[in-house]
Amino acid sequence: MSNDHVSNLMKGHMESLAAEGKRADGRGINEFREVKIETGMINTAEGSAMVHLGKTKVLCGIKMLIGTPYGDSPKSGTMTTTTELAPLADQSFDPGPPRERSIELARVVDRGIRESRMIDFEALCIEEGERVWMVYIDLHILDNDGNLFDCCTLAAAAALSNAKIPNVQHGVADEDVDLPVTCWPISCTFGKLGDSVILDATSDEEGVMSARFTVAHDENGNLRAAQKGMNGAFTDAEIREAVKTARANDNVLREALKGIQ
Amino acid sequence: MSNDHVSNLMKGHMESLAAEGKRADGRGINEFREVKIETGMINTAEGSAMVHLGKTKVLCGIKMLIGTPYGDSPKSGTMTTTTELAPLADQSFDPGPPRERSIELARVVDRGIRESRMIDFEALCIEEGERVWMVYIDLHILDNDGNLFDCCTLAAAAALSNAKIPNVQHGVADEDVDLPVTCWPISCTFGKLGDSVILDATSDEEGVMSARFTVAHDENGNLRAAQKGMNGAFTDAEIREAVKTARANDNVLREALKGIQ
Amino acid sequence: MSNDHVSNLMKGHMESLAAEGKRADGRGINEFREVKIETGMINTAEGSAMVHLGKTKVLCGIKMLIGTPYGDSPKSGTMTTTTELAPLADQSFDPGPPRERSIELARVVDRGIRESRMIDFEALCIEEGERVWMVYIDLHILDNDGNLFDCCTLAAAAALSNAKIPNVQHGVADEDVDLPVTCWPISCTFGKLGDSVILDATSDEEGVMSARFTVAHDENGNLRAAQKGMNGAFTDAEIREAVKTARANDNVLREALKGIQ
Amino acid sequence: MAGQTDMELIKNGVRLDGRKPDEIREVKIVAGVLDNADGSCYLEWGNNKIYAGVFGPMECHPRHKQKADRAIVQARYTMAPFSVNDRKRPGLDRRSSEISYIVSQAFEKVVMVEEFPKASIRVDMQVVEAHAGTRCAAMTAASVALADAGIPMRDMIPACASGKVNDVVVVDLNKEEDNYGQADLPLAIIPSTGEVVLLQLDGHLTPDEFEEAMDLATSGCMDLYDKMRAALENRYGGKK
Amino acid sequence: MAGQTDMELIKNGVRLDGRKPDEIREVKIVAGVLDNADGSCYLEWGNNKIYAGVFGPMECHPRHKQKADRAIVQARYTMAPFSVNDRKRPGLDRRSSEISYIVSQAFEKVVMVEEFPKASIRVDMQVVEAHAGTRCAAMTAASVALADAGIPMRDMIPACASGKVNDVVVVDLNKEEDNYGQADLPLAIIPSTGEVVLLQLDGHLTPDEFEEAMDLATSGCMDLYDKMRAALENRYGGKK
Amino acid sequence: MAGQTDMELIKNGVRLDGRKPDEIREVKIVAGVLDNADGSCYLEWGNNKIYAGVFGPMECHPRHKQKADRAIVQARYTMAPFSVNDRKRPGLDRRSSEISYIVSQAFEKVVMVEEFPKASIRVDMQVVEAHAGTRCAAMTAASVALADAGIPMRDMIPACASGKVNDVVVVDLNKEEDNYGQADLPLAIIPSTGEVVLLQLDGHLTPDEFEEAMDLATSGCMDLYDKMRAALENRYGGKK
Repeated sequence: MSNDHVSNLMKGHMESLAAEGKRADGRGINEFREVKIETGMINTAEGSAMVHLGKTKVLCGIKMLIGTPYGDSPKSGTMTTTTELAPLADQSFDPGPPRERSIELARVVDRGIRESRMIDFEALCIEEGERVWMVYIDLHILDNDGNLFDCCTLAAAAALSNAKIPNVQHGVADEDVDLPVTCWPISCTFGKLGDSVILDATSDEEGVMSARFTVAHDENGNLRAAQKGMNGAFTDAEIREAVKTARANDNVLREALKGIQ
Repeated sequence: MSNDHVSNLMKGHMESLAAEGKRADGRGINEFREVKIETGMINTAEGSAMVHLGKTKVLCGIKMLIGTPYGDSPKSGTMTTTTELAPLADQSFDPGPPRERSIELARVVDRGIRESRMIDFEALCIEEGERVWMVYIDLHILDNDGNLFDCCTLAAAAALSNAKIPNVQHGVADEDVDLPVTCWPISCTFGKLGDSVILDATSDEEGVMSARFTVAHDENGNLRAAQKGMNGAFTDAEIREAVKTARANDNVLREALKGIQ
Repeated sequence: MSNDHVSNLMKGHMESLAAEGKRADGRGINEFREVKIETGMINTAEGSAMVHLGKTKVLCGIKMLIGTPYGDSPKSGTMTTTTELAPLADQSFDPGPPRERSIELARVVDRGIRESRMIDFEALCIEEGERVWMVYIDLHILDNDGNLFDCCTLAAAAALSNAKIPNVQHGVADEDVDLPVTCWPISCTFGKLGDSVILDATSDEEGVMSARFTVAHDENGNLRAAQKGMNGAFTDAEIREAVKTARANDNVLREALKGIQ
Repeated sequence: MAGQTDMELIKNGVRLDGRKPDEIREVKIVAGVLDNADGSCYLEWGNNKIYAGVFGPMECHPRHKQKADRAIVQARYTMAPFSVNDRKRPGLDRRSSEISYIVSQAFEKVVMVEEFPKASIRVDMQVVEAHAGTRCAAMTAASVALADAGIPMRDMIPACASGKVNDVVVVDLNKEEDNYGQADLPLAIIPSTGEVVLLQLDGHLTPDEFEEAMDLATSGCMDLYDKMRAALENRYGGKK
Repeated sequence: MAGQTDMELIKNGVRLDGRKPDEIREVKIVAGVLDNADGSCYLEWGNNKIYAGVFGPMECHPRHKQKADRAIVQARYTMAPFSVNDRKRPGLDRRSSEISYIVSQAFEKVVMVEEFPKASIRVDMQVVEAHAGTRCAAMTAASVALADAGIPMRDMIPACASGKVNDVVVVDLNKEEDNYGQADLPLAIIPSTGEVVLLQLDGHLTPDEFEEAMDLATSGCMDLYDKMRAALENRYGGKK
Repeated sequence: MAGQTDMELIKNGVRLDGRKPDEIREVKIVAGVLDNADGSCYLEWGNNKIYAGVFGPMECHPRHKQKADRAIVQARYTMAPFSVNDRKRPGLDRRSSEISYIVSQAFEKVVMVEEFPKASIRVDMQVVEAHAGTRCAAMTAASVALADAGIPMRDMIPACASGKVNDVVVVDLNKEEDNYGQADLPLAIIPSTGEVVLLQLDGHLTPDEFEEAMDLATSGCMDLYDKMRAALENRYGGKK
């Protein structure tokens, strides 16, 4: 995630700041930007949410269709996650088929939802082996000011918690019911900036940091997913410390998520 | 549709001519080139036609297969239109997947046929919700000397009027019958050349004109489709005038089409 | 198959050698390199073989799945051949979708197996018109030192002769049985080097030769497939002579193939 | 366009959603809603919801599309998978490709492309909820985003459709009218000159109906034009 | 190639379409049928119908395919969707890609590519109706189109297949013979030198049958060669 | 990760394949198995079978990916169609793309990329038989291939996963444990500095289990590191 507009001078400056526990925008190194969640703005979607994390904005829409289950899990619904790095969100986003960067983002968000078992997939079975609900989580990045990983995970969680199963439209039951959600994974993403580790990097910070580490916890403080990215490294101690910091700081996002329910 | 072989000098010359109501090939500004239609030359097709419009040549083949109807129109047959800008037709046609230019052409021809309801889609239903005829209109451009829009629409109309439903081959009925055609849309395409508007532009004229306007009428003089293209503009008056001109001049193509029936 | 590392000097040298019936690696012009075949190394495949032809190494895996037959051959199993020119095999192999060179290779190997009727396709029918075995022959080039055509054909033949139909896994029968093989096609590929014709070219030789000719015979000495490639030519006499040479020399590969059965 | 229908879409001169034939749906335009884009706009038109963002003038990629004597406009219209009732597959389909292409060309008429040789002006239109008329809504939003980006333009381009429903010519079809109506005519004009930069027609119109449809769509464009200017004044606190 | 069949395809030395084993189907060749192409040809061979067009020598795209010391031939063989009974999907499939590739290489042997460094010669072959033997028919049409374009060549390349049907070696298989026959051997030669530039074989041939098949296909090529020259003379009114 | 399961995957502290929780599967590493590649490695890890090959430093294609001040690593992880029970379609799927991407980045940390401005180092990993843990196995093989190619590196990168099965933290999951286990944590480290260059986690771990999983995976990496060095010594007959 190189950013040609951020010079080497900027890099030195930001690293010095971080070494003192400070940041260009005045935040502490483990402080999230302001978060705002709105839900239900898209009427054509089964669920929707817009998340602002500082200037980063992500719109998530949930669609549910009926399909056949996979042969090896006849009782489970399915789930698909896509991310659209819309060209209007960042000058560096090219139109065209998804690239490595977009694929990594979609897969990390997908695994964070899927492997945490946030969705009760067995409750999405309509008829074993024949008909199940297929959940589509489509994430539209509208403004990129960094930390798409946490903003997308949060938008997906908020949209899922806002979603109704469209039983009536598809003639499955007489009433639409809430999509069954079993836990609330929240991801926290850290950046390695010089020898410091910062939470919730902006685009400018991402342009000068060397490594990224994302960890998601559920509401009980257990780990549900993690991913290290970029071509730098973290020490073993930094990783273990970041995991603890995440547990201590994800309540900011967690409260925002609870606020919508 | 830029044409590097046509210099700015040519542009000025052609604009001056058009301002006087003249053209490089001696035609009047609202005059079609000679049109010639042949049908039935492709034995593997359900219907076929070759149209010559001046030096522009388009071959159209109709294929009909049996398929399932769309869920929202269980009693209707379907239709698909493709255009192949064959590399042998024009030095500027690249091999490869269809580009914007080819997509616009195919979609305008498709809508001209589809939205005019030229084909009686309900007569293409074999078994409601189960089996319908799928009509494929495949247009092969063999020589491009301009005005592919009108030449393709005419070739499609001629090939459709020549087509037999292959009932026997597919075991649907004992006899092949004519594809049911309900109206005869004819498109007329205009070019903005300087401050003039000309009908049926050649490739050289297309290379220097700034805007394109296509309008299709049926045999009762009603409008069935229209499309404005290219990065110039028409005045409101020019558009309204062109529509009247089209009604007054499409009889040339209409007669050629009647000649084959 | 150009090879920039082989200079024009090399070309002259190799052509002179060949004119004297000699080759850079000491072989005669109609002599195969050492061939080695191993089978059964891939447990996830229904059949597998690794063939070394000199330094060229090809790994072939056979997979068998159940599918529906084609409409025009309801009693026949199907077969698909792919070649993966793995980037680790040759600096000139690009990652990405298959190119012309890879397509020609896959199609020649495919036709050599398919048209020789090596596989008894009718024995792969489980239920007429409903369920047949689909055989996938996937060839992985691991090291390219020339003559991929013969090495791939041999690897495919070896892997097929090693394959068991996975009846048990798919609940078709109580026992896995050998894939039915009816004949043993062996291909011999010749290169035109100056005015000489050589058998089993190395990469260096391919880099300077002008034309390629592949011919496959069965164990009864009848022709089963042929392909001339590259932008040079053979005389009519050279072609007819090469066919005879192939019959006289394919026993080297044929013995290696018998050795594994 | 279903052509003839038994569905009563207009009763006593009033449409199903309460509008008169010459009335457009409610429109809300907000300029400058995105931070990264050089210019942006959020537009609601009936239930349609669209974001438009502009970057440029910038270096043109791929380079073979560069023009030596002018900039090109690279407009891109896409619909979010969740913007329609049946989920739409992500990516450009043929319809989106055609719309992107003709919208790019329409904007090349008003953007002062000759001032930026070899450059590209990128216009991205994201339809996040769709209920008929999205190409007009997207173009309108894109015009405001271009103005918000300070890209020199001869004028903005309002776009509005007219059509025919139950044999009545109406402006700005809603979803039911689009599905069961007889004609749809999207139009985009340059208000200062009255020139037509985009016009499409699907369906069936008599010559007189066509004249009336042109009048209604033009009038709809002028209504929009006022709202577009108001949105910019609202953002910049004065006449622009 | 179905291999063994019960179908009687030859009776008393006469084939289903009335031909003798060494007789090719009727061939009609017209040079110069297209206006834009630098050279062109329309060819009917039995019921096969093919257009070929040539442009060049011209700048080579994509540039990484350029050769510093010679031109390349970019031949492209495609079948129209309506050229076969079951509609063919538009675009290049693997079969068309392979044919395009080997035909390109065959022509590089006869076109004087060394006269046009870095250039490309584009040869487009459009099969609009197909009944077995289209690759030979397309190559033959392409040769005439190249000559019509005035591209310097050492010679033209006639192409003709032979094969085996009911254990009899025959020339120029028709559709039934192709479907139910035992072998198919398309061959293209340079008549002035007798060199082989294209040869493929599918099926089953004894060594003797192969010799006979080579003889018959070569003889078919020479028949065609006369017709190709006649077509050019017909267009240019004299020996060429 | 199936999460909770009734399947007994560990009995009396012994896993289904006889291993203890902190024991990795058998590993066999052979360096220099391919002739064309500048460096190569064949690795068996349990029943996983992987070839890795390295070319470079070489000119970087496509050129827009070049970096002015350093080389880039272009790693590519693919699975052969026959490497799994259900045939895998050839080509890169999304999972392979992600793995290729994060592995490329991990290697850029240890390869001395600053010595080769604008260059590319190509690392190709071919999984020919897969039984859980292939990304770690492929990375490990790639490290040995890079060393075999003589590419300057700060260190090699061993990679090993840990996970959770029947509520027990174990190292190096086998296929059943991967299918029915509760967590999977692949880890790659730089042994000389202890730095983490790759870490992923799917599943459910308590904070204490995470600490234990990190310990076990790190210890597994160090086991592998010995085997990697032994493989290179075996090839080069001495310390390297």
